[in-house]
Amino acid sequence: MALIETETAPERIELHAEHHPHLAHHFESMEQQREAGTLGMWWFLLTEIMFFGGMFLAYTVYRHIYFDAFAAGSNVLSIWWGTFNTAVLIASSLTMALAVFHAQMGNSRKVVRFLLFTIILGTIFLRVKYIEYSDKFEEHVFPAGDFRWPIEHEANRPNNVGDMLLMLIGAEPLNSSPQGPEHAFSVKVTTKYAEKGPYYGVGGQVPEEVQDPGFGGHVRMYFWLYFAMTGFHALHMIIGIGLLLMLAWQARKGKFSREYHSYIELTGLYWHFVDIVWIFLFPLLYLVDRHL
Amino acid sequence: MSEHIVPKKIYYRIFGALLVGTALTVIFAFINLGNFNIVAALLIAIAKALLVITFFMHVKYSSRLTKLWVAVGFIWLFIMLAITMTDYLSRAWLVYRP
Amino acid sequence: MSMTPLTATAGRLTSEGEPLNYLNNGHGLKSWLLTKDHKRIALLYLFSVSFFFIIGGIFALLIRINLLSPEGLFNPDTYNRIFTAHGIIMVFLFLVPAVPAVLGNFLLPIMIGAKDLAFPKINLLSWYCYVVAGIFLTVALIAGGIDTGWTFYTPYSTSYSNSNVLLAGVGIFIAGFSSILTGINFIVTVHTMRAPGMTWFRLPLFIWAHYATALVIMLGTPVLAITLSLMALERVAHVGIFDPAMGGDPVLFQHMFWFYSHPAVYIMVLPAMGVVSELIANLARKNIFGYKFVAMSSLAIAVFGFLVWGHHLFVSTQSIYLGIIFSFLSYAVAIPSAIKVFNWTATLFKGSISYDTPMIYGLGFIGLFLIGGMTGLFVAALGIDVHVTDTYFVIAHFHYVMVGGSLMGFLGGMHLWWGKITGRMYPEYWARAAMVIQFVGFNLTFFPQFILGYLGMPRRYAAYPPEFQVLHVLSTAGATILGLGMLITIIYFIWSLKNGERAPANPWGASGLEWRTSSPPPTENFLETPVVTWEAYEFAPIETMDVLGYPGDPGKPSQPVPAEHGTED
Amino acid sequence: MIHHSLLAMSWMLPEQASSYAPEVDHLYEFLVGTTIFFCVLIFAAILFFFVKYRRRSSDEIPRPIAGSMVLESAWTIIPFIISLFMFAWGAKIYLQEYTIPNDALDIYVVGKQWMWKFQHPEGQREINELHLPVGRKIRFIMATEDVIHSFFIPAFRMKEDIVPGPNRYTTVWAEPTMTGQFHIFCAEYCGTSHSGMIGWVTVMNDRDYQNWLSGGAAEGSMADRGASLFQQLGCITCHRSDAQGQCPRLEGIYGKEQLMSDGQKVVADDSYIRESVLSPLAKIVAGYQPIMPSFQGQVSEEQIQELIAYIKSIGPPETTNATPGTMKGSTKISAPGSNPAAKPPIMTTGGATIVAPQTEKAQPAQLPQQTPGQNQ
Ligand code: HEA
Ligand code: HEA
Ligand code: HEC
Ligand code: CUA
Ligand SMILES: [Cu+2]
Repeated sequence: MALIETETAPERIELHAEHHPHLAHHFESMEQQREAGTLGMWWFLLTEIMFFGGMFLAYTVYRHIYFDAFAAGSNVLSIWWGTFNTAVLIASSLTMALAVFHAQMGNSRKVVRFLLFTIILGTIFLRVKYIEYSDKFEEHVFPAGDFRWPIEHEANRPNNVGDMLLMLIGAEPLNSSPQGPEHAFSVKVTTKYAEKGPYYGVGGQVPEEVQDPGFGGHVRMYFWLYFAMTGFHALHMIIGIGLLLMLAWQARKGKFSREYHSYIELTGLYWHFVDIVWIFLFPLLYLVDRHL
Repeated sequence: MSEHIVPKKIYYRIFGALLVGTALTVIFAFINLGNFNIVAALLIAIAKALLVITFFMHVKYSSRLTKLWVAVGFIWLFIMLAITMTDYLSRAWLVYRP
Repeated sequence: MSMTPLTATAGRLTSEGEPLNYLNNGHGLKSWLLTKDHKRIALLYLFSVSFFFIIGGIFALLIRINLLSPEGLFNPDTYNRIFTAHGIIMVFLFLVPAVPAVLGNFLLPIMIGAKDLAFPKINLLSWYCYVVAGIFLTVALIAGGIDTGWTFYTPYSTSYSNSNVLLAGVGIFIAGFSSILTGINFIVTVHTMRAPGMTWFRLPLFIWAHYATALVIMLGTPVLAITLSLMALERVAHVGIFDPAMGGDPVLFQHMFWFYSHPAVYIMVLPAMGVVSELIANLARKNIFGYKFVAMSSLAIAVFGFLVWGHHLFVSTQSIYLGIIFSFLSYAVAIPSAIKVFNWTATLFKGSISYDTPMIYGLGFIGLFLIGGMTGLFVAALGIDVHVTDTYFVIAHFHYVMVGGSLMGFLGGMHLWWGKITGRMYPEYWARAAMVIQFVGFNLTFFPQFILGYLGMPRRYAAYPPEFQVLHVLSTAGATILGLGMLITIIYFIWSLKNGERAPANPWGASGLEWRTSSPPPTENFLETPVVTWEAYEFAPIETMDVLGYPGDPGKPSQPVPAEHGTED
Repeated sequence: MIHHSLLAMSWMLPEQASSYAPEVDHLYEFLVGTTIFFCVLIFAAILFFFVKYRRRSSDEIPRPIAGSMVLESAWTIIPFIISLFMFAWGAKIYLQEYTIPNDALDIYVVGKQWMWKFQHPEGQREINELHLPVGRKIRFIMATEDVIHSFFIPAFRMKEDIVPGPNRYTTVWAEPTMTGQFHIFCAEYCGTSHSGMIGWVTVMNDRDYQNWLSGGAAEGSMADRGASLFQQLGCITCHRSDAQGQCPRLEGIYGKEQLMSDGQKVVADDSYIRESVLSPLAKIVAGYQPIMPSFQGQVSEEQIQELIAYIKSIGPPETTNATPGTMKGSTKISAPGSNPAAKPPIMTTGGATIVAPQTEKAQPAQLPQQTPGQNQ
């Protein structure tokens, strides 16, 4: 309540000697316009929290019920890629923050540069996601269609930074193969979880008459949540990159200045938010019961 | 209300802290802490998120109102999770526990 | 008071010599479809929600016709599609947007002395989202209909019903986007764009109510969006997230659905409550008794409204302990509503009560909402809900709050501000007659349903045992009368656009900024920035109020101003 | 129970045909009364003000009244107290409705699009018709074959959703107190013929009921049918009483706590057995390999119920003395008339079987052993 009372009504009558060209007609001042934008963006992010929240809820419930299946599914993901991508996204948050910093300083050229860095890092993130997704398709753990459990064939997983870089550019990794340490997956998972039984619908959809999907069906639920959550996250990344490209273009043309750069700030908020979502997704999806 | 400019130095420090946090997350995941694995993972994630919110997103320098709204967002999420989980925890038919 | 000229257009005349206002400032379809003026967008919304209301109403009449006979006049599949269409259209395409997107959109900036909402383009986008949502749902209806009920319970919706569910899911998702966009606009506008002197506790209660509504919209709607997305994806991929055959839990769907849909009932009623505060205050010329309590009770409803969703799940196999908690919280959330009702009643004390139509609607709202709300207490009582849930008792409960409450509030507001919006007054005699017809018809429709429900008549029944017929026939008779009342209202509103009396700036002697600009208002609402020096609902003789629209005799039809008054930008 | 009230005597209440129906109606009447009170209060005030303070001249402006803290507190606190009362009363009835008594007669219910199927332990099967004895507590153990249905008998004021899933039976109970015929409805929307999913429950006095029972059931009691299914489906090949440790013996497990391989303890109730048959992997008994196949799709809901009835019936006499400290008391409830009084009270909603904390002492069942499943 105090919060509300101390806030006074916005000043509005003061005459503005010069109207900033970017001041919309219905605002009285740049200050007011900026504030409105920031508040609007924060509220938008609140709705985003609740949007992802629905999936976090489903995740929490099913992880609680089917913990073993979630642990088994989680162990199929590559911890190397997960960690790498987390670092990439954090770095992109840093470059985004620096872009905003330079925008505040009115340093247009650096703004463009840091926006580009951010875009590049974001693209790397998506590239990794693409690799991971293809691997999951190859391993037949995409939850719709030809889902199989336990997996019969393992895709290549990196187990060092060099391999990751090679794989990023599409080359064959040197020493990561199903025999590498990450292969421990098959051994660990099959010993710990194999006894849980197979997926009754091996080789396709669960047949109509066999309704019990068994343990593998619950793993499938894990992968469903994995794809839904990371998929929606990736969609947000794509939108973010689109926005950044637009901003970089505008910044290059000199649209922004010390006084007027709120779009950069707002997009920054958005970008950081997407980063935060990943900060939670990473341990929740990649790190369930890793200590086998 | 003019905008507050955060020195670059702080950004780099936060970046460092976030990387350390990521490393810790991974390390803790490989240590068997029983039920505390998830607690540790979440605590670290919350700490990292707070760093991002506070510094990268400038909430530290924003109005109390902004702080309130950020809190509201997470509190609402918590309400949804907590109340729904109450159902699952007090319904006896679901007993697949880890 | 400073004389900041606001627009290039304000105060000018059209080529026909009419004062330039938001209606005649720009002609042609394009000037409407691409408008960023909140008032024009409100009219776009008015047109589209009315359209869907009539469609939804026709479906309602079809429901009632079917139930004339115990065997049901239509086949069950048809009937199931009818009530689903009725529920979905009325909730998502009519009542959720009705008051906020029409009256809120039109009035919120004017009432706080702003030129527009904070994000005009987003406002327009919101309307387009609404239209797209409407198209999706219409296509779903035409393509064979949806038969899940508006609640889409799984696994029926995901594994048994037809795949129009997918279209409907997407449609509602987009409709949700539309209300989120409106919500953002409201919150930001109220925070950042109040006129000088317009402090928080000078805000009209209409604004408080809309602010609270916006909070609910923002925090609830995204959950519905993701729930329906997951449902639609489940429908396509059958992975089992809500399908028990695959290890999913249908009750989780219910939790997620009601996490939005209970708060949504407050999205539907809070704005109408805001309207009622205005109706009562302005037509009794009294400040609202206990202003701060009424304002804060809106926030309380918004916040506590999020804690009670499980009262729709009392027999759904959720944990009984949680059921008990939810019941308790449901009673807690009833208290702020009670506070409002008592305060409105007390406001009438020693007022100067006018018998004009809006006031009658206001009183109708209080009476019907009271009954609806009190029967909410019945269904919140666990032992009773076990018996009456999913019966006509619940149907009657929510029609009393949604039709008797929200719809009456909406219509009351439409009458109060009709002159402001269109520049013409509605015909008072017909309006009163229609209101009385609606009131009688309404009670005849829905009161028998309480009895039906307690006797055990389940809802969503295409056919029923013959002993319920008498009450069903009564109800159908009532619906016919109610429909007639609605039809009269629709007709005279349209009639008045051409033939109504011209509306003065302040036909009611009301207080509030919207009465200090001309009817209809100029494009940027005021000719100069208003400075608020009075409290909320501080009534003053009409001559003493400045009109910041077109200068001229207050209380008289707006006068044109000399062209030099407006300055170029 | 005789019930005096205006509403009950009028046509506004359905028959009160169960033990808790009158109490539900009492609360209902209390709420009707409260509603009338507030409606009269507020309508009277409004009408009075409306007439007394009508506008007399078009320019009058009444004196503003700010408000009153006293009034505000009064109309916050008084409704709150009243509603606390409603809440407590409602919750009390709710607990009563969902606390399953332990001396109940089991009726198995299967909902399916769009019919109700019932089985009596004695073996009678019915569709959309149900015969019950008056004055006996009845426990309905319910499952669905497809979507959610809701078992609703208005005259009993009883309703509960039946949610699909291998791991839940929904349980609800009522004690009919009046003979006659009453409606059964499906109260949760379930598709095209939702409104056709209705039937009748016929409550009869004990003698008529016994007569009725002895009339049908050519194939023997549920447990008998379960026994032959146990053979047919090959359960017997593993679960033999002389099994060499490969498979757990099922004698006497019903109602007892079982230790799972992950250390968890589960009571072997109906839901558990059903799940063991449909998703055997969900819970693995400690010390055994998960080799039991799922019978999903091979057994109908009714057959599962018969298997359960059979497993219930095979408690060997030696196990009547349960080890103190584990499951107390008798391990079986079987045919009507047996009184496993020492069974812990079970409260359930939605198949949530919650074993209430035990206060009573371990008490070996000294009941005369009946051959379960036999008709009396
Ligand atoms: C505008 C919409 C609206 C509003 C405002 C409300 C208001 C309330 N509703 Fe309602 N409700 C619906 C719309 C609404 N509802 C709909 C659509 C459904 C069914 C959906 C479906 O299944 O399809 C539903 C269903 C529903 C149920 C589930 C029933 C069931 O399915 O079994 C419950 C249960 O608790 C409930 C409770 C309440 C309560 C306690 C209030 C309270 O907020 C009411 C508070 C108001 C008052 C109490 C009146 C003022 C009182 C006084 C002045 C007097 C003194 C007060 C006291 C003594 C406390 N509602
Ligand atoms: C805002 C919400 C809203 C509104 C306004 C209404 C309005 C009405 N509703 Fe509805 N109703 C719901 C929301 C609403 N309803 C919901 C959510 C459900 C649950 C659905 C489900 O179970 O899934 C429901 C269910 C429902 C049922 C139960 C169906 C069942 O369970 O089997 C019934 C039955 O009587 C009913 C009746 C009515 C009636 C008679 C009106 C009347 O008030 C309607 C009055 C209006 C008119 C009659 C139209 C007037 C206009 C004209 C006549 C003009 C014609 C003009 C031209 C052609 C130019 N409604
Ligand atoms: C291939 C052998 C096999 C067959 C056939 C089989 N079971 Fe089992 N059953 C087992 C094993 C092994 C276990 C213990 C491991 C487990 O819980 O899955 C078990 C466990 C059970 C349990 C839980 C026992 C406890 O102690 O809690 C029940 C109940 C059960 N089975 C019932 C049945 C029924 C009914 C059938 C026939 C429809 C059947 N079983 C057929 C092997 C079998
Ligand atoms: Cu079965 Cu409705
Ligand atoms: Cu509700």
